[in-house]
Amino acid sequence: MVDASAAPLLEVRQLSKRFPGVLALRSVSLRVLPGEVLAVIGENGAGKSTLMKILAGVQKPDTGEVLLDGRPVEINSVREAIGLGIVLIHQELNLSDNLDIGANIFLGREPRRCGLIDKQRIFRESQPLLARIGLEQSPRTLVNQLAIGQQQMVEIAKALSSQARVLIMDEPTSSLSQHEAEQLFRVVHQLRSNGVSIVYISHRLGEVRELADRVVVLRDGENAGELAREEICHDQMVKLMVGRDVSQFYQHQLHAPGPLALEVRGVRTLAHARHSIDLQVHAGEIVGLAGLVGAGRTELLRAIFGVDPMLGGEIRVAGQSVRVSHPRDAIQAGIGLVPEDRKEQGLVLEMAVRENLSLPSLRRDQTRGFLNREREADITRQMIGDLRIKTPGPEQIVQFLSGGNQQKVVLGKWLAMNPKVLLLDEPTRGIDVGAKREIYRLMEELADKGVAVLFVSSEMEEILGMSDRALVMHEGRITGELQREELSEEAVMNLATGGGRNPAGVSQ
Amino acid sequence: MKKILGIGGLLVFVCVLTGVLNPDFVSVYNLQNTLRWTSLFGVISVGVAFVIITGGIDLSIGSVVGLVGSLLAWLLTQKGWSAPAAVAMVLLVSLGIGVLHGLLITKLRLQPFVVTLCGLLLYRGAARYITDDQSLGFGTAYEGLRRLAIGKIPIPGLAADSFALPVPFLILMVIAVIAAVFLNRTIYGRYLLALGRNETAARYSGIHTDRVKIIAYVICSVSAGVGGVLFALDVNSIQPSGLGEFYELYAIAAAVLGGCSLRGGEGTITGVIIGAAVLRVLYNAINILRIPTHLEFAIIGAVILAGVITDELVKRYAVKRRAVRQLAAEQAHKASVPS
Amino acid sequence: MKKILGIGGLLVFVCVLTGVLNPDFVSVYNLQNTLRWTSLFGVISVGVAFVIITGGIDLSIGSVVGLVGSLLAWLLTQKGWSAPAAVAMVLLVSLGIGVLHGLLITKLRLQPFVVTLCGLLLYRGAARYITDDQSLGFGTAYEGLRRLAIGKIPIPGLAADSFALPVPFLILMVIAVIAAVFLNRTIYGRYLLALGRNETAARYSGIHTDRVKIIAYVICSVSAGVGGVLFALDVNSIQPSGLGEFYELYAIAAAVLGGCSLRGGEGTITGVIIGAAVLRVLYNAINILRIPTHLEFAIIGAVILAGVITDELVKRYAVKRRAVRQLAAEQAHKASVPS
Amino acid sequence: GKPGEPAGASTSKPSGATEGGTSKPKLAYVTNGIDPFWNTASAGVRAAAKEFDAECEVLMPAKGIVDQNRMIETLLARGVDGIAISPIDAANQVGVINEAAARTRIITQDSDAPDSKRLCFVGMNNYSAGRAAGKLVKEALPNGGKVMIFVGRLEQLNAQQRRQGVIDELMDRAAQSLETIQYDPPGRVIEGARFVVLDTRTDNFDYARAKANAEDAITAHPDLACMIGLFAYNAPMCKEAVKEAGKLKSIQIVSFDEQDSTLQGIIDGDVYGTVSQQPYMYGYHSVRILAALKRGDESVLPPNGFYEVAIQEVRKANVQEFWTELKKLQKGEE
Ligand SMILES: Nc1ncnc2c1ncn2[C@@H]1O[C@H](COP(=O)(O)OP(=O)(O)OP(=O)(O)O)[C@@H](O)[C@H]1O
Ligand SMILES: Nc1ncnc2c1ncn2[C@@H]1O[C@H](COP(=O)(O)OP(=O)(O)OP(=O)(O)O)[C@@H](O)[C@H]1O
Ligand SMILES: [Mg+2]
Ligand SMILES: [Mg+2]
Repeated sequence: MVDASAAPLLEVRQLSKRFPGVLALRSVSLRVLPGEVLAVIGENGAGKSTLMKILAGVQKPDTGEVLLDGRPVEINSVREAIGLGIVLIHQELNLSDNLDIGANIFLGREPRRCGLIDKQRIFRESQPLLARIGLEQSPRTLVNQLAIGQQQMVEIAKALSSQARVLIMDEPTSSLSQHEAEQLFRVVHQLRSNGVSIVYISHRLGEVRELADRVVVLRDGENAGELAREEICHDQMVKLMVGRDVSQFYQHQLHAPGPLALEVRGVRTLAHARHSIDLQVHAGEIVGLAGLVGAGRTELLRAIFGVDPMLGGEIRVAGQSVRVSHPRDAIQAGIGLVPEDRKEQGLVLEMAVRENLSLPSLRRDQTRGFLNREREADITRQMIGDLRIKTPGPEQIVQFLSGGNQQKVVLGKWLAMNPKVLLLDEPTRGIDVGAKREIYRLMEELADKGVAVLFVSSEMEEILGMSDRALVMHEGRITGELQREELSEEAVMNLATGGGRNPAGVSQ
Repeated sequence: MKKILGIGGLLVFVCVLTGVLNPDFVSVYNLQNTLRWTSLFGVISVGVAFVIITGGIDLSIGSVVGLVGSLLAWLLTQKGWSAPAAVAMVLLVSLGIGVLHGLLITKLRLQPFVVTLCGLLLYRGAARYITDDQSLGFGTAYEGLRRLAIGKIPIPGLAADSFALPVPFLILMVIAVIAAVFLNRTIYGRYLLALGRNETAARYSGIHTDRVKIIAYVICSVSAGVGGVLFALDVNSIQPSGLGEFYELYAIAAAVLGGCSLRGGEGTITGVIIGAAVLRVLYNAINILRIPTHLEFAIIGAVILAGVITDELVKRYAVKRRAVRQLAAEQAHKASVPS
Repeated sequence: MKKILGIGGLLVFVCVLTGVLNPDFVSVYNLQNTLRWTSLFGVISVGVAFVIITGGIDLSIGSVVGLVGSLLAWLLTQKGWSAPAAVAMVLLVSLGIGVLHGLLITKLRLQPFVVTLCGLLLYRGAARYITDDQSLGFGTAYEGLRRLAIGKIPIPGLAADSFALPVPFLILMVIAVIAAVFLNRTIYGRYLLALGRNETAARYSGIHTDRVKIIAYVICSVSAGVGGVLFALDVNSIQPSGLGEFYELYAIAAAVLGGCSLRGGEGTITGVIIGAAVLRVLYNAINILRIPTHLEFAIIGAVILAGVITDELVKRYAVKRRAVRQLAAEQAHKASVPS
Repeated sequence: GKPGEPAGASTSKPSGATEGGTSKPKLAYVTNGIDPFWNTASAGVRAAAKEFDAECEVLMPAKGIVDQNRMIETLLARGVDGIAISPIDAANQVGVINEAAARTRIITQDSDAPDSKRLCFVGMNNYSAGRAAGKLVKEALPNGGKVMIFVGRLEQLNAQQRRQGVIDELMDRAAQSLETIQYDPPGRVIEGARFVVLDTRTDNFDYARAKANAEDAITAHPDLACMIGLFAYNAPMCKEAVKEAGKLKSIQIVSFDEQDSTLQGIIDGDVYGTVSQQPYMYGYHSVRILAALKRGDESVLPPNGFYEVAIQEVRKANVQEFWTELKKLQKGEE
C-alpha cells in the first residue's frame, strides 16, 4: 500500500484552461503519489481528458503549474512529456493503421542505426511487450487488420514501451472485451508494483472500485472531492460526481409485452456469415443484447437497419416482411437506430440541434420536396422540451453540447419519427451518470408507449438493470436467452463466453 | 452571412478603386461586358459549388465546356441539326457525364479528384476527336441562338441605347434563384449540406447519400454544359483543344472565394456568384487600368490568396475576441459576487 | 507490392503491345527518348508523391517548372550569371516556394488545394513578369549545362554507338533511391506515412507534424524545381507563359496510377516511377503507332480511368474471395465434425 | 503602361469632329497569342509609334480567343483611337470586329477577317507562305521523300492555310483561292508523285511535347526526309531532336518565322530555310496606318483593303544579311 503522506511524484497546482466558450478547468489541483493507481472520475465534460492532455504536453494550460519530483516543469510538447516520463493513452484510438504494430508502438521514438530506422530492433522489442499485454499478433501485422479492442491493446503496448513513470489511461477499457480488460488490469497491478504511478480514468465505476488506491473527482472543471481507498464505493463516487445523492439508479419494472413488433429470421451478417440469427422483440418490451466486444451485436443491428447488406434471412416489422437494403427502408418500416459511434454515425456535429433533430423526418414532412419549416420548428421545440436537452437554443451547434445531451439529440431524431422499433447500440457509452439515468428513463417511457426497444450493451449492470429479457451473443450467434428472473452476471457471462445452454433452445 | 460580407466588401473595394482610377470602368459598355463575363463564369461556378459542398471536386468542367461547345457547333454546322435539338443533345451529353461521374464516385467509391481528372483528359480528347481537331464557328448564322449569349434586354423606362441587361445575366439569375431555393429550401439541399459534413451520419438518418451525391455531380456537369453552350455562342468560334481550358480552376477559385469550404458542407450561392464577380472584375480592372497583361495571373493569384488568408485570420481573431469577452464578463460577475 | 504488380503489368502490356505493333518501339533511339522523358516527368512525380502521402495536393508544380525554367534562362542569358550560381539560385527559389506552401498550410491551416491553386497563378504570373513575357533560349551556349538534360552516358562494355543511359535517367535514379530510402528507412519517411493516415495520432506520438509536412512540400517544390531546370535545358527554348502548363496533372496522375492514395498515407516511389513511365510510354506509343494526336488525351484519360477502376474491382474481388474461402473452409470443417 | 488622361469620350464613336490632332493617337496592337514572333512585331510597333508620334500598347492574349475578345472589349471600354488585331478565328469574330468598328478604327493584321468591317488588312497570304515553304522543301529534297508537319494547334486558320499550302505545293496541285480552300483532313497519309506527307502532329504549344513529337517521328519513320515546322518554335524543337538523334545529314528541316535558333540552324546548315513573314512590318505598318487614320488621313488605306507585306524566304545564302537587319530593327528603339 502507498503511503498517503509520501512526497508526490507529480503535482498539479491551480491549473486553469479555457476553450472558446467553456472554462474546461478552473484551478484544479492533483497529486499523484509514486506507485499508486489514482482514479480520476467525473461526468462528461468535467475536464478529465483536458487535464490529462495538459500533463501529456498536447495542450497548454492558461494558468497554474505542474511539479515533477517537487520541481516545477514546463511541458511544451508530447516529446517533452515523454522525456519527463509522463505518457498518456488517449481516450480515442490514435494509431496510423497503414503501419504495422511495431511501427505504431515506436512511432516518434524509433530506434536508429546509422540514421536509418532499425526495424529489427523494433520487432525484437515489440514482441515481449505484446506478450505482456496478451496480444497474440506478430509486430509486423498491419494495424488495420486488428479488431478495435486489439488496436486499443496496441495503444497500451505503445505506452508501456516508453518506460513511463506516470502512465495516464483515459478510458482504456471502453472498447476492450472482458478478457482484454482483465489482461489490462493485470498489467496495471504489475506496473504499480514496479513503482509506476497510474492515473486511471473511467466511467465504469466497477473498475474504479477494483483498481483504484485513491479517487479524485472532478465536476465542471473543478475539484469536487477525493476518496481514499477505504472510502471508495459506488454511491460515494456518484454523489461527488453529480453533486447530490443518486439512489435508485435503475427504476425498472417489467413491461407487459404487446404484439410482436420486430422479428428477425435467419439473418446472416457479413462479419459472421456462417451463423444465422433469429430474434423477436415485442411492442413495449425492452430487450438487452449482451455479449463480449466483437460478438457481432453491432453487425446485427446494422444489418437490421440496412447499413450493411444482409446475406440472407428476413426481417418483419409488426408482421409485415420488409426488405431493407438502405437505412431508409428500415426507417420507413418504423425502425430507428441510435448508433454506437455518436460523433461519426449519429450526428452531423457542425450542424445545429434543429437540423440534426429533423434530419430523418424531413422527408416525411416535405411538401413536394420543399422543407416544412414550421413542422421542423415544432419537432425541435418538442424534442428539446421532452428530452430536456440542455442547449442555449435550437440553433446551437451540436458539437458544443456535452456527450449526454448529444446522445439525447440522437434519440430525439428517432422519437420524432414515432418508431415502432428502436435499436440502441451502447446507448450510454462514454456518458456520465446523470445523463445515463435520463436515457434509461427515456427507454422506459418509450416501452410504456409501446415501442419495441432492443439495446446492445457491454456493461453488465445495464443489461441486468434494464432488460425485460436479454439475448446473449457469442461469436456471431445467439447463444442464449434469459428472462428477467433468470438474469444474473454469471448466466450472462457464461453464455457470452460460449459456454452454457444449448443454442438450439434459443428464441422459440 | 459574414462570409458574404467579406467577399462582398472585397468586390465593392475593387470596383470603387477601379472606378476612381479610371471612370471608364463604370461606363455602360464596360459594365455590360463585365456583367456578361461574370454571368458566364458564374454559371459554372454555381455548378461546381454543389460538388464542393458534398466535399468533392470537379476538375473536368473546362473539358465539359470544351466538349459541349464543340459538339454544339459540330451538330449545328456540320450535321445540320436544328438549334433546339442540338442544344438539347449537348445538355443531355453533359447530364450523362454528370451521371457517369456520380456513379463512379459513389458506386465504385473512386475519388472525385481522380475521376474528374480522367474526365478532364477524356472529354477534351473526345471534343478533338469528334471535330477532327478543326475549329468550328457559327459564323453569322444562328444570330437568334447567339442572342442567348450576347443579347441584351433593355430595361423598361431607360432610354433604348443606355444600360440593358445582358441575357446571360438573366440566365444566371434564373439559375441562381433555382440553385439557392434548391440548396436552402428543399430537403435535397439540406441533405447535401448534411452529407457534406458527415456522410455516415446522413446515411444513418435514412438519406440516400449516393443518390444525392450523384445529383450534385449532375448539377455541376449540366451547369458546365449550359456554360459551354453560352461560351461557345459568345466567342462564336470554338477551338476544340482550347475552349474552356482551366475554367475548372476559375470556377473552383470563385466558389472558394465565395465561402465554399473544400472540406464540404459549407457554401452559399450568393457568395459563389460574388466570388465569380470578384475574379471577373479583377481581370477587367487589370485591363482597364493598363496593368501589363502578364501580371494578370500574379494579381489574381495574390488576391485569392490574400482573401483566404484574411478570412482565416479574421476567423481566428473573432474566436479570440469572443474568449476574451467571456473572460471579462465572468470576472465582472465574480467581482460583483464576492465569494 | 501488389499495387506495383498491377501497374507494372500495365506497363509491360503497353510496351509489349507497342513493340509488337511497331518494332521501332524497341529501337535504341526510341528507348533512350522514352527513358529521358520518363525521367523528366518522373522527377516531378516523385516530388508530388510526398505531398500526396501527407494527404495534400500540389497544383503549382507546372507553374514552378515554368518559373524555374524561365528564371534559369533569364539569369543565364540576360543577367550573365554563371551556370552553377543560376542553378543554385533557381533551386533556392523552388525551396522557398515549398517552405511558403508548407507554412501557409500548416501554420495558417489553409487548404493545400487553395494554397497551391493560388501558387499556380502566382508563379506563372511571376515567370511572365520577370521575363517580360519574352521567350528565352540558351542557344548553343551552355552545351555543358545542357548535358544534364540531353547528355548520355555510355554503358561500359557496350559499343559506343549503342545504348547509352540518358543523364536525366541517372538523375532520376539518384533521386528515386534517396526518396525511397527517405520514405522507407528514415524516421521522417515513417512520420510522413503515419501523419498521412492519422495526423492526430502522429501528433500525439510527439511528432512535429507541421515540420514533417513542410518538408513534404519542400521536397515537392524542389523536385519541381529540378524538373524545371531539366525541362528548360532539354527544350532549350522557354516560353514563360507555357512551360510546364498542366504538368501538375501529369505528375498527380502518375502518382495515383502508381498507387498513391489521395486520402494520404499510401504510396511507393517505385510505383510512382512506373506510373510516370506508363504515361510516357502511352504518349510514345500513340505517336509511334501513328494514332492521330488528337486522340491522345482521350486514350490517356481512358487508360488512367481503366487503371483505377480495375484496381478498385480487383480489391473488392479479393475481399470477397477471402470471405468465400473462409466460409468454405469453415463448412468443410463442419462437415468433418458432425454435430 | 501609364494611364494617360481619362478619356471621357470613351464610348463616343469616332467622327471627324472629335479629331483634334493635338493629342497623341492612342492605339492598341492585339496579337493572337504569346510568341517570339510577336516580340519582333512589337519592335515594329514601337518604332512606328515613335516615328508617327503615337502611343501604342501591345496586348498578347494568353488563353486564346476568349481572352482576345475580352481584351477587345476592355479596349473599347477604355476608349482607344485604333486597334490592330490578329483575329484568332476570323470567320467567327466578325461580330466582335464589327462591334469594335462601330466604336473605333480597327484593322486586321497577320490574319484577315475579310467579311468584317475592318478598314484594311496588313499581312501576307498564309496559303502562299505555305506554298513557299513547300518550294523550300522541294529545293532541299530534289528527289522527293517522306515529310512530316508539326504545328501547335491545327484549329488555327493560319496553321490550316499554311499546312494546305505546303501540301498542295508538294503534291504539285494548282493554287487554290484563299476563300475556297479545300483542306486535306489531318491524320491521313497524303501521297504524291515525289513526296509523301506522312502526318501532322500537334503539341498544344507545349515545347516539350513538340520535341517529343519530333523524336517519335524519327523513331516511327526511319526514312523520314524532311520536317516542316509551321509555328515559329516547331522547327527549333525539330532541330534539337534531329541533332540529338544524329540525323542532321538525313533529315532536312524547313521552318516558318525567324527564331534565333532557326536562323542559327540555317547558318550551321542544320535547317534548310525558313519563310519569314516579316512581323516587324506588321507592327510598323499597322501603327503607321492607324495613326494616320486618327489624324484624319484616309489616304493611307490601301486600295483593295490589303496591305501586303512581302514574305521573305531565308536560306543559307541570305541568312546573315537577314539576321543583321532583323537585329538592327529589334534594337532600333530600345
Ligand atoms: N479542443 C477543444 N475545443 C473546445 N472545447 C473543448 C476542447 N476539448 C475539450 N473541450 C471542452 O472542454 C470541456 C472538458 O472536456 P474534457 O474532454 O476534458 O471532458 P472529460 O471529462 O474528458 O469528458 P468525457 O468523460 O466525456 O471524456 C468540455 O466542455 C469540452 O466540450
Ligand atoms: N468495418 C469492419 N470491417 C472489418 N471488420 C469489422 C468491421 N466492423 C466490425 N468488424 C468485426 O466484426 C466483428 C463483430 O464486430 P461488432 O462491432 O459487430 O461487435 P459487437 O458485438 O457489436 O461489439 P461491440 O461491443 O464493440 O459493439 C468484430 O470481430 C469486428 O472486428
Ligand atoms: Mg474525456
Ligand atoms: Mg458494437
